[in-house]
Amino acid sequence: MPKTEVRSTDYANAPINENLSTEERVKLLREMMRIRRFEQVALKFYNAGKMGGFLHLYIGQESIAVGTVSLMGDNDHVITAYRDHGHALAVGMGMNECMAELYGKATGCSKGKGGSMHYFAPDKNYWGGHGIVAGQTPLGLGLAYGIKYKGLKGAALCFLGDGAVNQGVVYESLNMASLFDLPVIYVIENNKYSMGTSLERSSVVDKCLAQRAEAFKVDWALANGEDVYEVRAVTQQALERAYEKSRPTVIEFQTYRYYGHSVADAKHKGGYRKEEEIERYKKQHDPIVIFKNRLLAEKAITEEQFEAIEAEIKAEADESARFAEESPYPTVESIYDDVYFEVDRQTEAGRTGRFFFNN
Amino acid sequence: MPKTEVRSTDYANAPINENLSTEERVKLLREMMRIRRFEQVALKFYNAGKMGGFLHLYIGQESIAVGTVSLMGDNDHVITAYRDHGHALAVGMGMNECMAELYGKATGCSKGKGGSMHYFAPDKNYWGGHGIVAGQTPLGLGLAYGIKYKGLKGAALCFLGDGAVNQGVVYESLNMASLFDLPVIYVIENNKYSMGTSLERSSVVDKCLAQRAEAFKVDWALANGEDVYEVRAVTQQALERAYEKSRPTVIEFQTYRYYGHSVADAKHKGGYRKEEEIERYKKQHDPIVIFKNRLLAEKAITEEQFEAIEAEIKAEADESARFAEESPYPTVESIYDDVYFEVDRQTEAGRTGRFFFNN
Amino acid sequence: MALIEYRDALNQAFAEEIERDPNVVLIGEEVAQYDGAYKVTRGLWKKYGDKRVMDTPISEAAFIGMGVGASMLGLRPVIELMFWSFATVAYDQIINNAGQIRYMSGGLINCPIVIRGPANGGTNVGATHSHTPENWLGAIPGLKVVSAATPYDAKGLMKAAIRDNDPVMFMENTLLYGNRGEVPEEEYIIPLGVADLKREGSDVSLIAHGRAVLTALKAAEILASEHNIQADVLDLRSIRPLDEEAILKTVRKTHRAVLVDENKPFCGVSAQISATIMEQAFDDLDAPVARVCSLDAPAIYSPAVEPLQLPTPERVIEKVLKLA
Amino acid sequence: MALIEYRDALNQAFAEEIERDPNVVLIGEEVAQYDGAYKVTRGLWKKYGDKRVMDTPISEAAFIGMGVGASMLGLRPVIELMFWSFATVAYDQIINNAGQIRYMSGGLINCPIVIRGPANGGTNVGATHSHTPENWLGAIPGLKVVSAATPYDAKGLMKAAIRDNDPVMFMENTLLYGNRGEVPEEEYIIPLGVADLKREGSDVSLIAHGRAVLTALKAAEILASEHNIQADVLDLRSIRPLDEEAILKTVRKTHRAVLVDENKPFCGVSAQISATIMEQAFDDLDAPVARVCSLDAPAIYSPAVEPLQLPTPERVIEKVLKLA
Ligand SMILES: Cc1ncc(C[n+]2csc(CCOP(=O)(O)OP(=O)(O)O)c2C)c(N)n1
Ligand SMILES: Cc1ncc(C[n+]2csc(CCOP(=O)(O)OP(=O)(O)O)c2C)c(N)n1
Ligand SMILES: [Mg+2]
Ligand SMILES: [Mg+2]
Repeated sequence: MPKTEVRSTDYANAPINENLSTEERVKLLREMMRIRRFEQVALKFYNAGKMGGFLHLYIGQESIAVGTVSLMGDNDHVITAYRDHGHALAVGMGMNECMAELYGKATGCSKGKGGSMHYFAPDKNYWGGHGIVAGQTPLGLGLAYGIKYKGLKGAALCFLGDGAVNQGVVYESLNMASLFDLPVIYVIENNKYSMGTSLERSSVVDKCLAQRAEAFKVDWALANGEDVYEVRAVTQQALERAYEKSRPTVIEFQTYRYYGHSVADAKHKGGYRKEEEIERYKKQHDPIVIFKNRLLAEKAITEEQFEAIEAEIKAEADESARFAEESPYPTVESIYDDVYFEVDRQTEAGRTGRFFFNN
Repeated sequence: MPKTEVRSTDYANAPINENLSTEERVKLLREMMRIRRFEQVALKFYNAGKMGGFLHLYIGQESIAVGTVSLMGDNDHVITAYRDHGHALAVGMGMNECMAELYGKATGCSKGKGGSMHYFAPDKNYWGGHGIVAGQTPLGLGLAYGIKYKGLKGAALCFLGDGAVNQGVVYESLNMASLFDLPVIYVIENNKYSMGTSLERSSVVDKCLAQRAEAFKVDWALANGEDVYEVRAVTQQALERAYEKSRPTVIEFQTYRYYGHSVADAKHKGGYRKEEEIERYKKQHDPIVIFKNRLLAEKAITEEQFEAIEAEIKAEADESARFAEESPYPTVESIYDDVYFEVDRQTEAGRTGRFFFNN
Repeated sequence: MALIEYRDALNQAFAEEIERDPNVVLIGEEVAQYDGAYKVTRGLWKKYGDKRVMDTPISEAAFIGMGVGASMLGLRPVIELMFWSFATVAYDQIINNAGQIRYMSGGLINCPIVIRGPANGGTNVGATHSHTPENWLGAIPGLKVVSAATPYDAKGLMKAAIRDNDPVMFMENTLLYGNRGEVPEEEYIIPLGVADLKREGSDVSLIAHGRAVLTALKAAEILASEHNIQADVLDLRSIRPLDEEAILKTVRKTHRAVLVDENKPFCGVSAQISATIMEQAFDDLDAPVARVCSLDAPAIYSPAVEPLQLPTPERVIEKVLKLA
Repeated sequence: MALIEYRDALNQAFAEEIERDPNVVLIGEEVAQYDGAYKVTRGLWKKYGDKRVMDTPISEAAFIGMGVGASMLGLRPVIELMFWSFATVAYDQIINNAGQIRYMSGGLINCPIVIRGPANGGTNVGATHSHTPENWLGAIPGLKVVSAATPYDAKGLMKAAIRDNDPVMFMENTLLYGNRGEVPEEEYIIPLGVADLKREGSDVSLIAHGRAVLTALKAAEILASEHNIQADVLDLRSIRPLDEEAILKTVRKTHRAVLVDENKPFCGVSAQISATIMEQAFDDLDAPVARVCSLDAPAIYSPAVEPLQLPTPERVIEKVLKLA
C-alpha cells in the first residue's frame, strides 16, 4: 500500500488551503497562539502551587491540534490522550473552564474532577483527555463505529503519542477498523520521546510508526507536523477517505515538545535529550514562528496585527487565571456526584438500592 | 523484508531433512500417529462422559507440532495455547499422564488441576497449555529472554492460532522481541477458523498473518504445514536465526482441524464450514497420509511396518485410558496444594500468616 | 406462563430491546452467525442482521472499548464476553473507560452499556476460565453489577440493565443456561437494587446471589425437612446497587445469617455483606455471620473435585447447624 | 541507624538483592536510564548496567508476561509498574499467568516475581491513576500482596518479596517515597505475613496498612492527648498472607476496632478484616467493627478536595468516639 500521496510540496497550494480566506488563515495562527499562551500561564500558576498532579504541556505541537481540528465538520469527533489542552482549545473550549479545571475548581470543564489529563466537551465533539496510555484508541474506534451506525458521514480523529503505539490495543483497533470499514483516523503525534525514552529505544520501525498500519491494510501517511498547512492537507485526505470510503487512516506527524514530559521532568534538558536539540527545534521548527512568517510573507497579517492578537490572547489567558482563582472548589459532598447517571438524576433506578458504601 | 527464503521446493532435500536416518524419518511419522491415536481415544472417552470441560482436538495439524519439536535442542523451549495435546506428546510426554489429566486424575501431568487446556512438562522444556487466547505470547517472549539472559544458545517456540493474532499482546511482544533481539519464534497454526469465524471474518491481511511481523522488522515465513519436511525446513531457518543472530521470527503454517473447535461444536460441519471442505482436507491434505506415502515412496517404511506401529500406538493409547480410569482422583484437600510454593514446602515463609480464607 | 430456559429468557430480553430501541446492538465473539457460544443469542443475527448483532475478532479490549466509545454517542451496546473470565484482557477498558469516564468528565459523558456473559466455576474449564468477578467489579464505584439466578430474573434484570444509563456488568452462569423457569408472556422489568426473598423462614437467613441461590434453596429444604430449621433465602440479584434494606430486614428477623457465595472468600461479595451486617445490625445478631464460599484456591479442573470447591448444600447446612 | 527516604530504602533492597543473586533483574518503564519516574531505582542502571536494569516500551502486558515467562526459567524479575493503576492493561498476565500457572501445572512451575510500584490516591492525578488494587489482588489465591508504610518496612519486606518463591505484588506509595525513617546498616528481612504493632494502647484497635497506618498513628496521638483514649495501631504490612493472629490479639485486648483503609469500602481489604473479626472474635467485641475508607467514588482530581476523600485522622477519631 502506498504512502498516502500529497501532490504538492508547498501545502499552501493544497486545495484545502488555497481557498482559505485571510481571516481563516489568521484564525489558524491565532488558535496556535491561544494554546501556547494558555499553557504558559498554566505553567506559571502550576509552579506557583495552584494546581496538583501532572501538567503535560503541548507547546511545540500546536500546529497539529489546530490544523486537524480546523477541518472538522458537525459529524467529526476528537479524542486524545493526557496531553490534551491543545485539542481542547482547538475545538473551541473556553480558557476559563480549562484553566479552572487545572485549579481543581467546580467551574472547570470537568467540575474539577478530571484535572489536566481529563478535559471533556461532548457538545464540541471532544471526548477527552485520557490518562491511560492508548486507552483512548478503542474509544476512538467506537466513535467511528457510532458515526457509521447512525448513518452519518463523519470521522473520529483519535490522537496518540509515539510511545502509545506500543500498547497492543492499538493493533486490535486497527484490525477492527479495517475489518469493519470504520472511519477512524489515528493521528500519531511523534514528538520523538515517550517520557525519557527516545523512539529508537522503544519502537522498532521500518520507515516509520504509521507504516505499521500496513499490517492491517490501513492507509497511512507520514508528514511534517510543524507546518499547519501540511497538517491540514494530509488530514484532509484521510477525512475524505473516511467520508467517501468509510476507511481508516493512520497519520504520523513529526513534532516536538519543548518542555518536559510533564512539568516535573528534570531530565528532559541535557538528560535524555540535548539542550541543543531543544534549541534547534525552537529556532528552526517552531510551528507558530513558521506560520507567522508565512502569513507575513502572504501579507495575510502584519506585525502589528500579530501583536494585537498576542495582547488579546494574553488578556484572555490572564483572565482565565483570575476566573479560576476566584472560582469555588467542589464541595466534599460533590465527590458522590457524577458517579451514576441515575443517582444524579434521582430517577427511580437511582433511588433503588444502595450505591455508595461508606458508613 | 523478504519472505524467508527456502531454496528447494522439495523439502525432503532441505539440509535439515536430507540427512535424516530412516529411523528418524519413521519416528516423525510415528509421533504424528501417536498424537492422532491418543486424541481418538480421548474423544471416545470424552463422549463416554469420562472427562469434563473442553476437549480441543489437534487432529489434522500433527505435522506442525511434530516437525517443529523434532528440531528442538536442550536449550529450546515450547509453549502453546489450549489445543495442546500434540505439542505435549511431541516433546515426549507420556500418554498416561496426558490421558489421566483429561480424566482429572491425581496422576495427570498437572495432577488433574489443569485439564485438557493446561498440560505442562517443564522437565521437557514444555511450558503449557494456556487457555486465555494469546495469553501465552508474552510468556514465550519471557522464555526467550530467559534463555538469552542465561547466555544460552536456544530459542522459544511459541504457538498460537489464527484467531489469537488479534490480541494486542501479540504485537507488544513482537515489538519487544525485535527491540531486544530475543530468540523467540512465533508459530501461527492457521487452521483457517477461530471457533466459528473464518480468517476473513476476523482478520485483515495483505499476504498473510505472518506478514504483520514486518511492522516490527521481524522476519517471517508462510508455509504449508501439511508436509512435515516443509515444517522442519522452514522452522530450522528460524531456529538458526535465533541461535546465530538472536532474532525473532514469525512463521505461519497453513493447516486444518478435522473436528470442531472443541468437541461440543455442532456447527463445524455444514455450519460455518462445508462438509466438502473438511473432506477435501482429509483426503488431499492429511499430514499423516502424505508423510506415510512419502516414506513408502522413499522405501523408509513398508505397509506392514506401518501397521505394526499403528498397533503399538493403539496399545499405548488404550493402556493410557486404562491407566487413567484406574488412577485416583485428587482429594478435596489437595485443592489447597500447588497454590503457594512456600506453603507446599512448609518453609518458614509458608508457615507465616494466613494464606487461605475459608472459615 | 411459559416454562423457558434461562438462555431463552435472556434471548427474549435482547429481542424485545432490539425491537424497542434502535440504539441497542449486540456485540461479541460468535454472537451472530454462530448464535453465541452458549446459544444465548440464538436466531437474533438471522432475524436482525449484521447491524444489530455483530461478530468480532478475538480482541476484547478493542471491542469493549469500541462499545464504550459508541455508548458515548448514545448507542446502547450489549457486549458479550464469551466468559466473564476474559475480562482480564479488557480490564482497562472496563474499569477505567466504562467505569470512570462519567466521573472524570464531571458527568458530561454517559456510558449506557451492558457487558454480559457467564461468570462461574463448576464447568471444569480450569482456573483461567472460572473467575467470578462480581466482587472485582462491585468494588469499582461507577459500575453496576447484576447476577441472575432464574430465567424470570434473568429476563427482567437484563431489560432493566439495557435501559439503565450506567454501565451494567451482567453475570450469567453456564450451569444455569439450561434451567427452565416460568416467564410471563407480558413485558416486565426487574429494577436493579431490589433483592428477592426466594423463600420465607424465621430461624436463619441464607443470603446469596447467582447459582448460590439454588444451593441455598436446596440447603433450606433439607434444613426444614431434616432439622426443622426454617430459613429465609434472600437472592441479592443486584450486587451494586445493593438492597441493604432487604439484607437488614431478614437479619433482624432471624438474627442469624449464613452467606452463600461462589466468590472466593478474600474480599469477596460475602465479605462486604458480612461487614455491612456488622456495621448495621450488630446488635440484632445472635451469632456471628458465617460464610460459605468457594474453597480459596484457583479453580481445580478435576470434574470429580470441582463441584466440591463450590458451595454445596451440605456445607451450608453444616454452618447453619453450627450457628444454632 | 541512618535516616533515609522510603525510596532509598527500596533502592538499597534492590541493590543488595542484585548483588546477592544473579537472577534478580529490574524491569519497567524508565527504571534504567531515567532512574525511575519516582527515582526509586536511582543509580542502579548506571551501576549494574542494561542486563540487570532494563527499560521497556509502554507495553505492560508484554513486559509483565515476559517477566512471568522468565521467572519460570528461574529468573527473579522485579517489575515496576509506574503506577499500580496501570495493572489494568496487564491484568490477564498478572491474574492468570503469574497467579494461576503454578496451580494449573500441578505445582510444576514456579513464578518468583515481584511486581511493584505506587498504589495510592492523594496525588491529584485523577481516577485512572489512583487505584488501590490491594483488594483486587488479595482476592486472587496464588498471589501475595504486601504494603509498606515506613522506610524500614519497605526495605525489609522488599527483600523478603524478592526472595519469596511466589509472585508478590508490592504496593508502594508516592506520598511516602520522600518520608524518612531509620534503617539499620546491617542486613535484615521482614517476613511476609507478620503484622507490626506500631503503637500500643488498650482501648481501641486501629488496623491499617500502607499510608493509612500514618493516618491511624496521627489519630491515635490525638485520641490520647485530647480524649484520653489509648489506641493500638496495627500495621498489617502484608495483606496476603495475612497476620490474623495479630488482628485477633489486638481485638481481644481492646474489644473495639476501627479499620483504616485507603481502599474503597465495597469488597475492600477492610471488608475482609471486618468479616474475619466477625467470624473469629465476635464474642470479644464490645461494639461493631467500624471502617474508615476512601470515600466511595472514583478519585477526584481537585487538590482541595482529594485529601478529604482519603481517610483522615478526623474521620478516624469521629468513628472511635462513636464506638466508645
Ligand atoms: C498504560 C500506561 N502506562 C504508562 C503510563 C505512564 N505514562 C504516561 S505518558 C507516558 C509516555 C507516553 O509517551 P507518548 O505516547 O510518546 O506521548 P507524549 O507524552 O510524548 O505526548 C507514560 C509512560 C500511563 N499513563 N499509562
Ligand atoms: C481472551 C480469550 N477470548 C476468547 C476465548 C475463547 N476462545 C477460545 S479458543 C477461541 C478461538 C481461537 O482460535 P484460534 O486462535 O484460531 O485457535 P484454534 O482454536 O483454531 O487452534 C476462542 C474465541 C479465550 N479462551 N480467551
Ligand atoms: Mg511522545
Ligand atoms: Mg484457528
